[in-house]
Amino acid sequence: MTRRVRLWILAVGGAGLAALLVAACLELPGFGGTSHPYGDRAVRASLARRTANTIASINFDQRAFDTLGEMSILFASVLGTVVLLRQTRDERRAKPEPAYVALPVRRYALIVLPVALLTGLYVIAHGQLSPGGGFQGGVVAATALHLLYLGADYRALERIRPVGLYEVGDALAASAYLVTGLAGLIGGAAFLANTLLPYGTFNTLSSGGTVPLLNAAIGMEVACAVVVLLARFLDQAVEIEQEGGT
Amino acid sequence: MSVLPYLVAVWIFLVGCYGIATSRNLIHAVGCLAVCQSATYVLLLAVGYRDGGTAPVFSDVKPGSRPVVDPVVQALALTDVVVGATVTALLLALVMQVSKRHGTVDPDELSELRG
Amino acid sequence: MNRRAALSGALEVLAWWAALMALWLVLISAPATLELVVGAAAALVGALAAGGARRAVSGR
Amino acid sequence: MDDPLIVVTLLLVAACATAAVAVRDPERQALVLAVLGTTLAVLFTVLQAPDVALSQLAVGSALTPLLLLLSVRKVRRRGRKKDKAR
Amino acid sequence: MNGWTVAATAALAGGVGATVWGVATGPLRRRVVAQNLSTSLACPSLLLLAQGYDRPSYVDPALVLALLGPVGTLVFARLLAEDLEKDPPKAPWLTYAASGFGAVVVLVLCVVGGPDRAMGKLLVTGALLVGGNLIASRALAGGIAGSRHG
Repeated sequence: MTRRVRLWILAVGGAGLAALLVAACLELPGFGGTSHPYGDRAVRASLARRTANTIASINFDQRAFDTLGEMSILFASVLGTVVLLRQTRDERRAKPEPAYVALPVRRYALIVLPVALLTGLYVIAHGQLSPGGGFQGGVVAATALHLLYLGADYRALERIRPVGLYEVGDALAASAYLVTGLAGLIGGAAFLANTLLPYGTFNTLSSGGTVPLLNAAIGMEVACAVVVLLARFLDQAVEIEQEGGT
Repeated sequence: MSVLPYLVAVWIFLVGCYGIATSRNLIHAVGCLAVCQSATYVLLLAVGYRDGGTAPVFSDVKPGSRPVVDPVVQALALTDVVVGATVTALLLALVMQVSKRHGTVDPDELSELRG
Repeated sequence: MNRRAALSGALEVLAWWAALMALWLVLISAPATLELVVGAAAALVGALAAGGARRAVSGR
Repeated sequence: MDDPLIVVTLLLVAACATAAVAVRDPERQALVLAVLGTTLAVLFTVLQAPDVALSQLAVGSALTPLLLLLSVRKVRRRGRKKDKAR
Repeated sequence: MNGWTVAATAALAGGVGATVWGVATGPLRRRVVAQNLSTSLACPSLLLLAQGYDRPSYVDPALVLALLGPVGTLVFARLLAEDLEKDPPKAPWLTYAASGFGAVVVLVLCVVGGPDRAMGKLLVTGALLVGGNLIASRALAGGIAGSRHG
């Protein structure tokens, strides 16, 4: 099974797949068409529950169970990464040396870190009003924390970021999402049903019933998950070395 | 040319598959997989587009005053972008393990190693 | 000595909190009471992170 | 399809995706993937999906490149040791 | 297709298109500068689109791009420091041109928008964009010395 034979099989298979896909594209309804049955119903349902951002209403209200699935995939992949990248017996942890970083770059990192953290929290908090939500805001907040590694060095980041706390935060947020769902069940309606809280006035922070709560839970979960993920990658790339000392 | 977005999505998908199949470095293959995933986002959002429509986010526009695009496909693409990133991280962790155990990340070299 | 250091640390966090609160007011569209409460909490988190970051970098 | 903006952004994304695959070195590919993330975010904004654009920006601009480069650094340091040992 | 979207199309086709070509070919130092430029050209385009589509809420993605774009370039400056040390990028005029373009776009939009709350967000985005762009190019040009463990 030489490389040349494999390339031939790839070429033939690829050409066949391309032909079928292009034929399918020609049958699709035209780009920019006006028939969007699900979209119109989703917008109507979101406005009925006074959630300004329809996409947040879909994610955390109409299809909250699907988002539960997405969150568990995210949790499982972070769990897998933590297990895979643990420090094995034949490895030792070397202390990271302080790196030279120019003063303006360091000052920029120290200034932008809180601004990015605040923007991340703003994106999470206004998830059900303006564009944004738990997923995006969580990643922005987590990336903000790692400005310390970019602006200074890994030792400074380790001093400010206790990984255990973020692992607990990750688990807590995931269970908060579940508890909010169970609360719907206990409240007499269905699991993750948005019938518990009043829908509030349109276009305000307290509108949309349980959407803001689920949004905040997902935001915290994604932020903690990304911090734990990057902590393991940074450990492997910067600190952990083979016994032979690479 | 109302079929261009679909053709671009198909092109990106095929280019990504070609990249994965002929890659000589597993980290490069994971990057090509990320390209394949972005093809699905382009297709999803192209399906949901409406001419002259705007985003169904009514924080700064009155509901019903302007035609809106389909929000359902946006909700699908949104969560998938973030989950795709963490799955990419899991794949990179696997590549690190392969590199640790077999000392190489070239898929051809890997297939010849036994045990 | 550490009382004065603690005082300057607290002053710095307060300064960061005020700056981040101003930024929050710029970001939001309408200053309702709930928005201000959430903004104050978020600004506090940001200010504590800023203080911690500066100490982590300087305390080599 | 009267909108040249959509055509320009689509071709930009297609070119950037092709470049991301054509570049074989992982470090240089991380650079092209970062630019691909930015062009995708612009395409999503043109297709009226600001939420997805925000999500792609948050993930594609800093997180994915950092993950790719850290794994390249880990794999390359192991490789250097292997060459020395040989 | 009002004036704003035409300007955005031109900025995207000319500017971001050139950066895509720049990041895919050539020496490493030019690719890194091209990546930095792609952020500092895409953010004003997003702002122009926000104005062209008459949707003030589209400024949020532009704000996050102005915030995280330079952070991405810092990631490259930090982790490619060893390779960049050999021939550091020395094309400051390109970066200044891009920051100038960004500043001009933000000022024009502020003038058009009038002194309301949205102008504050525009000014914050502009400040973050220009500041981040200059600091990132400073970091690329040798601001972060490569060290094995750092």
